[in-house]
Amino acid sequence: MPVRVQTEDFDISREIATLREGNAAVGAVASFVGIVRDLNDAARVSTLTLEHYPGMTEKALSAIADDAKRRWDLYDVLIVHRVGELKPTDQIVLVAVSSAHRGEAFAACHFVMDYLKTRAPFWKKERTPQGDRWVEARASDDDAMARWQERPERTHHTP
Amino acid sequence: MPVRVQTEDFDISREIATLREGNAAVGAVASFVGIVRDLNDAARVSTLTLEHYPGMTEKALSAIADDAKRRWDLYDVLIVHRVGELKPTDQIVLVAVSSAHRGEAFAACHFVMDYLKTRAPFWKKERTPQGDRWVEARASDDDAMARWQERPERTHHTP
Amino acid sequence: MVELVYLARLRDVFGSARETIELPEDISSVSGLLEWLRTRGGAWACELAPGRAVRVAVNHDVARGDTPLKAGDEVALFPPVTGG
Amino acid sequence: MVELVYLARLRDVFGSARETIELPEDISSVSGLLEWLRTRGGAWACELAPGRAVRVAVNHDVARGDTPLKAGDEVALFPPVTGG
Repeated sequence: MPVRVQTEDFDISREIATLREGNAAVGAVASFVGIVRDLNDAARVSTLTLEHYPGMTEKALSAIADDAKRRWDLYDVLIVHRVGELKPTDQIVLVAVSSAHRGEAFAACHFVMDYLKTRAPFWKKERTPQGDRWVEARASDDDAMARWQERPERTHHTP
Repeated sequence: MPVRVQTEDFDISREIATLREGNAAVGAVASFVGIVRDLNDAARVSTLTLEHYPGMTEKALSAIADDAKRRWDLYDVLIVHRVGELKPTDQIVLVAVSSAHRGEAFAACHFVMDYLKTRAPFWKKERTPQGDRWVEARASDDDAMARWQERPERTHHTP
Repeated sequence: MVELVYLARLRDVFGSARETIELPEDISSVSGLLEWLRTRGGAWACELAPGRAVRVAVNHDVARGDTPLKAGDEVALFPPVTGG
Repeated sequence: MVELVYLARLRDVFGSARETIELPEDISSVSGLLEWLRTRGGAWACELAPGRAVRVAVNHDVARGDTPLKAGDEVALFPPVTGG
């Protein structure tokens, strides 16, 4: 199950163990965890509600994972994204990438996060003392994704 | 304890939980796990023995973590490195970096691994069917580290 | 018949999560559909005004203005994504 | 007195993990020490020959040829590192 959307929390160790299972050629696992912050754009956040578009979201995540596999020499890519009501310090998203060497794993993991931020249909609504508000998309996320198009970042072989 | 050298295995989830503990401003944790592969330079590896230089190794790891904190806006850096006898699929090293946003966390985690590979006093000895051999340093690791000196990689703000 | 899906903030302002419409005969693309929806006025005219950041997907694939529409399609309208 | 520490492959080929030596009066730097160790011949001459990749640390800090030495120092000799 390389791509999952779920309300439940996830355990990083267990997810990475499953990702590596049965493959003794894996030498590197790069991973990323996104977490709900108690403060966003200067406002106290008490609850963050994540919505997705069932069907399209899973399809978009799979496409991003496949794209990463085409660009780098990887064994596997895992994406787990939570939806529903979350609180500050809750985990939102896990991306983990396994490969023989670290250069590929780091680049691919970063790439997947940058693409996910601008391409995967998820929306965040924050509850703050000033009321509920939908989080606005950030130009910096578009910039972060754009750099993968300028230079496809074929990393040199760093074991 | 941001830097540890130990014979025991580590649990990624637990280490990251400790790293984040009490800080609800953490929005991003990038991490890397290095793993013993069953094949290295075309030789089957049955055992990998890791040696270090007590005192200097901890000091070198702390210096690398401090360097990362100076270069990027981070909350914390954790480095756990195992020594002693390891087997294929065993975890060797964990680097985890917490920050408000993902760009900093990814860059710093990659930086710490590249520096660790060329600066931290650890040595690997492999047991293969052809006998024991000390692993040779790789030029690609020097290249990987050198790129951080060319461009200090001040990442743009990517939340 | 075309299934329209409104997501996130657009669902809130339109006060509707989905509706099934009979596609007028002269509408054959995404931009035609948006134009037609704008004639409803109010939140529709405002949110779907040219230049507003509205994303459209047809049958779960990202669509553009010239993406063709046909009976049975599922067309989703949503704001720029903010996951991760 | 100076404490010499040999690590990894160098410990194996020298057949020794550490030794305490009386630093000759005319030796005041790392390069002087290496030169002096080379005069032992055998593995010492071979492993410490100019151009070989030997790393030196003085009191747990990376050292260069001109790093000064004084009584009480711990000087470690080791191959390029291969951790991670």
